[in-house]
Amino acid sequence: MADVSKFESPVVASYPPSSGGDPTLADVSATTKWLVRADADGPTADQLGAAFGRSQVAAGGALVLGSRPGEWIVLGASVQVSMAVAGLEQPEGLDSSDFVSALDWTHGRALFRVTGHGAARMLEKVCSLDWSDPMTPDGAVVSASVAKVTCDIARNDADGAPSYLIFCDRSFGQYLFDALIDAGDEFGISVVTSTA
Amino acid sequence: MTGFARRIRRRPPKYSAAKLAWKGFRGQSWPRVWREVDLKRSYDAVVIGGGVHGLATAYYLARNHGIKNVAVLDKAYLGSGGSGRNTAIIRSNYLTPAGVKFYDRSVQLYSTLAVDLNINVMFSQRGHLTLAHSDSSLRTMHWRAEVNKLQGVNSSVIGPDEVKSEAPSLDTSDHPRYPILGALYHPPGGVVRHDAVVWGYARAADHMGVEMHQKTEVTDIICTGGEGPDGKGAGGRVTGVRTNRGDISTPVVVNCTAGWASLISSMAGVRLPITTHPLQAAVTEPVKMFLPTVVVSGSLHVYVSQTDRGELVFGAAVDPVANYSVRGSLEFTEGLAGHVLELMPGISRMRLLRQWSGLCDMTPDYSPVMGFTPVDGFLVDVGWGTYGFKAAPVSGEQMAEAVVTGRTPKLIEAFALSRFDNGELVGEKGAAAVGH
Amino acid sequence: MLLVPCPNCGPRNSADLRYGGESHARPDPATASPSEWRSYLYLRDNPAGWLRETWYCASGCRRWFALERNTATNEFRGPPLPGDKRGGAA
Amino acid sequence: MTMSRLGIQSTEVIDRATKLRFKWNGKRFSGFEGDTIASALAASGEHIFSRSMKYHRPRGILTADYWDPNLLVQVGDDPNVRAGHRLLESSMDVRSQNAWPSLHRDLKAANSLLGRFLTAGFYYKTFMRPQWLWPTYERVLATFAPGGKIDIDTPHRYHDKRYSHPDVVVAGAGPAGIEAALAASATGAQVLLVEHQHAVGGHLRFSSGDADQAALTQLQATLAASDVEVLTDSTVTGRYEDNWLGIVQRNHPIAVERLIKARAKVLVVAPGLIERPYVFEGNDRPGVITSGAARRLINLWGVKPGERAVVFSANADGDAAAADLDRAGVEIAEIVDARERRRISSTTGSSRAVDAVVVDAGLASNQRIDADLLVVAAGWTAPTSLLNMAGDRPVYDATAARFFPSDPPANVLATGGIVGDGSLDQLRSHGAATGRLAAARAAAVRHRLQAHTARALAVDGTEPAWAPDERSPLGRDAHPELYRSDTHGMVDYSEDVSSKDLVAASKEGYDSVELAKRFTTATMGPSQGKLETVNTVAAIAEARGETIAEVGTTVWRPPYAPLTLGALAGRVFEPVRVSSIHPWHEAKGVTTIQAGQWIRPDHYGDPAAEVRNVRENVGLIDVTPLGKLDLRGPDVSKLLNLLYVNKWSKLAVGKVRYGMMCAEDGVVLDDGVTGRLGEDHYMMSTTSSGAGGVWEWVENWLQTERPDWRVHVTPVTTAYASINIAGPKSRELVSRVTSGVDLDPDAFRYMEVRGATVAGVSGCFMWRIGFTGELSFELHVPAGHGLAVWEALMDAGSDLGVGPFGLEGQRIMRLEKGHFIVGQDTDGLTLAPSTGMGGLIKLDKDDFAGKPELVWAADRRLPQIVAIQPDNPNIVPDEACQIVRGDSNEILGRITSARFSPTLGRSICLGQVEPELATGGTKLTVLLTSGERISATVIDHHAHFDPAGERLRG
Repeated sequence: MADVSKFESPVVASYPPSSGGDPTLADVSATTKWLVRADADGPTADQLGAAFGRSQVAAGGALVLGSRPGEWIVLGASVQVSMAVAGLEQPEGLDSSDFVSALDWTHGRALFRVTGHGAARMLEKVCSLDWSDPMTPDGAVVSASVAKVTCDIARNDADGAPSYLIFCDRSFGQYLFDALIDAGDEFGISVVTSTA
Repeated sequence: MTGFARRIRRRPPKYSAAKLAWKGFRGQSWPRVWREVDLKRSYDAVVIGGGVHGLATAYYLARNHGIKNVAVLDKAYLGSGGSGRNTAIIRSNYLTPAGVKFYDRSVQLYSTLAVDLNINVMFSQRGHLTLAHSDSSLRTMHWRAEVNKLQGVNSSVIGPDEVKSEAPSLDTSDHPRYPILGALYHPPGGVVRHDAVVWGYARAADHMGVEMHQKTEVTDIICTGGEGPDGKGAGGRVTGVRTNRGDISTPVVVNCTAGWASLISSMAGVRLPITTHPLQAAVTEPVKMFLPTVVVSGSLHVYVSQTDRGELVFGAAVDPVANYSVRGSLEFTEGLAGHVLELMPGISRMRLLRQWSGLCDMTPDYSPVMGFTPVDGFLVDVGWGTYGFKAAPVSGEQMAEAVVTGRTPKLIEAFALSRFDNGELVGEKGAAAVGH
Repeated sequence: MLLVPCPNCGPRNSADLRYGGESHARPDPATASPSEWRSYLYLRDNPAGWLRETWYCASGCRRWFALERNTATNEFRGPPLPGDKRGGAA
Repeated sequence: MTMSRLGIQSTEVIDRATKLRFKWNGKRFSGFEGDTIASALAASGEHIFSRSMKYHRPRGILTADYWDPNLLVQVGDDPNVRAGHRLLESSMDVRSQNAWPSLHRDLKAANSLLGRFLTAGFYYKTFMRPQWLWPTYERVLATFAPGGKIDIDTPHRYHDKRYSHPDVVVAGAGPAGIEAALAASATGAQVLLVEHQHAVGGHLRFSSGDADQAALTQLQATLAASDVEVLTDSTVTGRYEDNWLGIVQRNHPIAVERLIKARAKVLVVAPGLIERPYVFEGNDRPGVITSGAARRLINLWGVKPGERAVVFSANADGDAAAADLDRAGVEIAEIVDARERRRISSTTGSSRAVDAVVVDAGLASNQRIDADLLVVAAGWTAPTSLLNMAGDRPVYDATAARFFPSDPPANVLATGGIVGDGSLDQLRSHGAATGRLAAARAAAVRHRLQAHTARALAVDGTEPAWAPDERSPLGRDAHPELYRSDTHGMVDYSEDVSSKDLVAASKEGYDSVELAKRFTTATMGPSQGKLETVNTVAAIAEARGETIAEVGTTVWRPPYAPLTLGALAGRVFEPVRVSSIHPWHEAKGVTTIQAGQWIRPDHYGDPAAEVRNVRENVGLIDVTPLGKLDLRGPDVSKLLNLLYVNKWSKLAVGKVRYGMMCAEDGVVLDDGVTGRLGEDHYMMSTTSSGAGGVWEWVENWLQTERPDWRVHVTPVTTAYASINIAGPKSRELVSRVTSGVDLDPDAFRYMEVRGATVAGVSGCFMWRIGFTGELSFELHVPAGHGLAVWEALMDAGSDLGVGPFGLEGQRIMRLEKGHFIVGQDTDGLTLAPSTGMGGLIKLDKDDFAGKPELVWAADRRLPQIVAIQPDNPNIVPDEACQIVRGDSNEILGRITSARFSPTLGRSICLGQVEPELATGGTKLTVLLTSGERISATVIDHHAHFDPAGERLRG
């Protein structure tokens, strides 16, 4: 039988261990992620709270990202995500005015976290968006091309330092991870282990 | 009326080395390459567009059919559109038999053009390589080669080693991303000096009496009897054109424009299957010759050749967004440089000197629209996408024949406007993308 | 690099979007004549001026929308019209 | 002319304590840190730097800066390096270009004797006959190509790129540009100041005046203390749509060059002015230099430009040059003041040096003055390139003798010499006013961007009004119009085009600027017309008897300054993707194939053996790239009915169906199976290459044609690792690792789908389909466990002979089964009925994509896809071989797929043929690539093997 306790990350190359620095890059692909779809202005939208382009922490601690109009990514520890999505997809939901669906997206998306005061300068090398505070403040959520791979990106500052969660299709994971390391090289990037 | 004196023609001097030496020795100047004359009120035929297609059409009307009372109208100067902005690649290794036969005739005409027009058009048949980076593109190259051979066109698929010997600067190693698996090799393909072709046709047509009118913009096409407003549209016929210099009556109007084909045709009430997109090109500073052939990569959307002056001339695919602006973009040069360095990593220190763009009229099947329209006397030679220059001589020859005979010549039957009404498109789409 | 005013995301680089071209209404497939259908498939107004066209915000919100652009100057004029199917010259 | 190093100058930028040794044409030279290549050579007494393009005349310093057309040299493997700009480095290997065999003995200089015959465009008029000799002529002409050499083994070193979103970009760090940057920055705007030269200061740098030097020091200090980001040795190379700027940074610490792509809210153009050469006989003789060159040589690098000078001055800069020359110990033979209507007529001397200057020919004051140096201050060219790129059409002002901007867009402002004249204080205050205006407008743009961008911080209040332009304009000083003297001379130094050539071209009918440029190639060379354009326009205007304003100007196209392909390419991003099982494949030494962005197993050494193992035992193939769309909602079956040609309304839960998709023109777009996983839950599969396109296609239909339908579409291609388990022993293998599914053939039938737990991994689903024609189970496993499940299957099936197979094995097996591949066996014109699956098309449906064309296609003679077997079983035609009529060249079809079948021991094909050849038993002639014609037979079914499909239903 397969070892199902172990989540296989798309990042399979090994990197020299590091205790940190600025910026840091962490592979947090194993984080539980769900994708929720509902009417952009229905009751489910109200319940999830995060408007398109913004994020919000749900009651159980999961992070809810307003990734597209009528579309949310919910992430966190498995139990946190379960709490946040529980009850959203009622069977009767399909007959109500709000048409809702939710699916486990954990295996579909690689997830990386870039943290540090140099993180924005590093992202400027791989993404055309404006990372300045007014345009991309803490809590911002956006989709864009990063090193030519379409990604969802959420700014989620940690310990006073700018921090960005970057999601991409799982199969691009290794490529994107390496592209981020290359972009961060001039700033002294280090690869760290952490949870989302 | 300054034109009167100028209209008296004498036989202009032929171009030759001896004449060049004599005039140089005597310090004499050359006569005008084409006359400046007043616009008449009536012509046997009016050609709209003073690019290489319009000039060739007028030239062959006069030379092959004796129709000399012809005016070529251009809103700017001769060759100001695509004719002066293209990368001047000539080839006939197309995919469909109809395409191959047509372009092969063009290559034949080009190969004697310098003598026919008495101007050195510098047709350099240096060979043309279309690189294949994947099994599927290699399969398309084979397809083209096989069809080409059956039409008598010199074309074959060669392997990486032969590619390397034709163009040593190409990286034929076991490249990580876009390996060169082979190429379609077309020895008669090459490049020509585009301006010389324009001037040569204009000068030769002028010698036969055709009039070239620059800065003459057509503002309307006058029709009668058509189903649309003002007698335009299907069932009608052309009686003249209106210009910024006055009205002209004529029974025949040939639309030889590129970039403006939809607008000119709409003046006659004819809608076309055309979307206009800019096509960009760029040139580097000169370096000593190192690239002996024309190199094209469809997958990487780039084509490149080195001029006799030592510059590399690049082109790519048309811009994705429909546009009448010819300003050029940074992303074009970025993509171009990335792709060309993928093919030739050794030229990273060459400097891009200038970029420009021209307008291309794209059709759904990557083939032109030629011949008659539902409006009698209104003919089109349009929809030339990115391949108009290489087709100019044969297009002029065939359009002239269509004007004179009133019938569609066999060589251009496949390109009729009616194909879009009956759904019989040309199969060049299969080899589409970048095919210079 | 053109800035395209996505109605959801805001101004985005044109490279982030897919250009859908001149917008046009789909004829009723039950009644369309071959000529009408092929006109829908192939014929275009292609104006040098204001054009009603469609875009797909491929790297952003993944929504198709229509707007008007001047093909000679690349100006946009709004507001963007989601799902507008009236076609051609505007 | 003899140049030499002067004593220490107070303004100099060289560090005389740091000596740098380098080579020039193989000989040893030295210079100082801070020298350019040219200043170091000049200080060492060199005065010939290149040979001209056509006549191979010796050329010396002209402007001593980036734009000097005579100072292009080869540095190592770097061709066409601007020796007037590139800083000297230790051990540089510098060589002259365009001279053979050497700079000092150039045999091609013989061309200059033929000058009167080699008029502009001469090559159009000769070499036409005999035609067969043209290739030879061409090869000879090509040896005259100018420029340096490229070494094809030069590596593409590390180049970098980044994006930037500054409020204000200032192009040009002269006094006005610096003030603009400082003023904008003082308002809180984020400012990027870009300077082409190696240091900020513009013309103040080479001015010896005390006031200028004091101002420079003060500006530098203020700038250093400000928040302005300063880039030196960097150039704004282009201004594109919506103020998208290309900026190349040549002095980046970690990269050879870095391209910055900046979306500036406002661009300030402050490039200053470029000094224009003057056209007269002998104006390209070494020893004729611009006043700027003289001042740069003396004040920046301490180089004495000659011994005895004539100064031709039309302006204060000329006067300042005379003062600098005098101070540097150069004897001033004469100051010829253009403001007093005096003229330079010609220089005399050898081809290598000036020995005298003839002034005021034809006038009473006519004289010949012995001199080795002629310094010319004839006026200015406004480098309006960036404004041109923004759509501005500069207008000529005859009084000031130069062009001025007319009407740039509101987000592009200009300041400094390009817009007018004035004292240093006036220029500075115009710059500061421009900076404040730029910042105010940038604030409005920033407000609008923030207000319209979903993710941005909310902004308060209404958008600030667009600040009006209330700057008091700079004046325009009168300046003599000096273009050509009473003699003819060089207009374009890099192209060897003289004013005589331009007059001749104009007479010949090439009388518009564009035609004359094309005919003579004036302005087309490496200096891009920076020095030549206005003189070209003036020469044509003169020939036509018109004014410069009437002739107009030419459009300056990007880039502002040439930039390397390396900088433009930067780091090339080429994403590649792999499945989660990829590490296993690599460990097995797989041969991969690139399929779009995917890296996939092609085979593991012997594809034929892989095929045999599948046919006899069981094989596994990683089919993760297969497109998968998760479809949910009550209207999915309507959607499927609309997109596929076949019917979907009756597909039961647990069932799978094959579907073919057409575009609106009836051409086959994609195909694949779709399974119904639950009441309102379907999984659609697409071809690997079609996955992205089909997703967009589906979204387009849902969003624009059927917005009322309730369907949620989610691409889940890589959320699952997909494994096809194929072969007679596949059921046995699957049964060993699967729980929760009844695998009995009657319980789980062909074309059915089941959810399952496989190897302990829940959330899997599998369907019984197969491209190989064998009994097979296509298993979809949550991707984070894909590798584990694959390994579990390998372990569990070792006694069954399980082995992997790759894409090549699958291609062989699908061909044995006659399954077509969209895009290989079909092409851009293949309508659905041509596929041989016309029976699928349900024309009785109300509507589906492409339906009308398929209705009408029923009456058309369409080519057909058929299975073909060469009569000689050992000949495998190349794919794309043509099917012809007998011995003729008439094309009747083509082979689209061909392989040797290990199962059947013979060659098998698919092809497209004319409809009359499509019936089984028809004999075909196939033309091989070798030219040989072989006979082949159309077979009854698409399937070469197991046409009844008994194996896959097993």
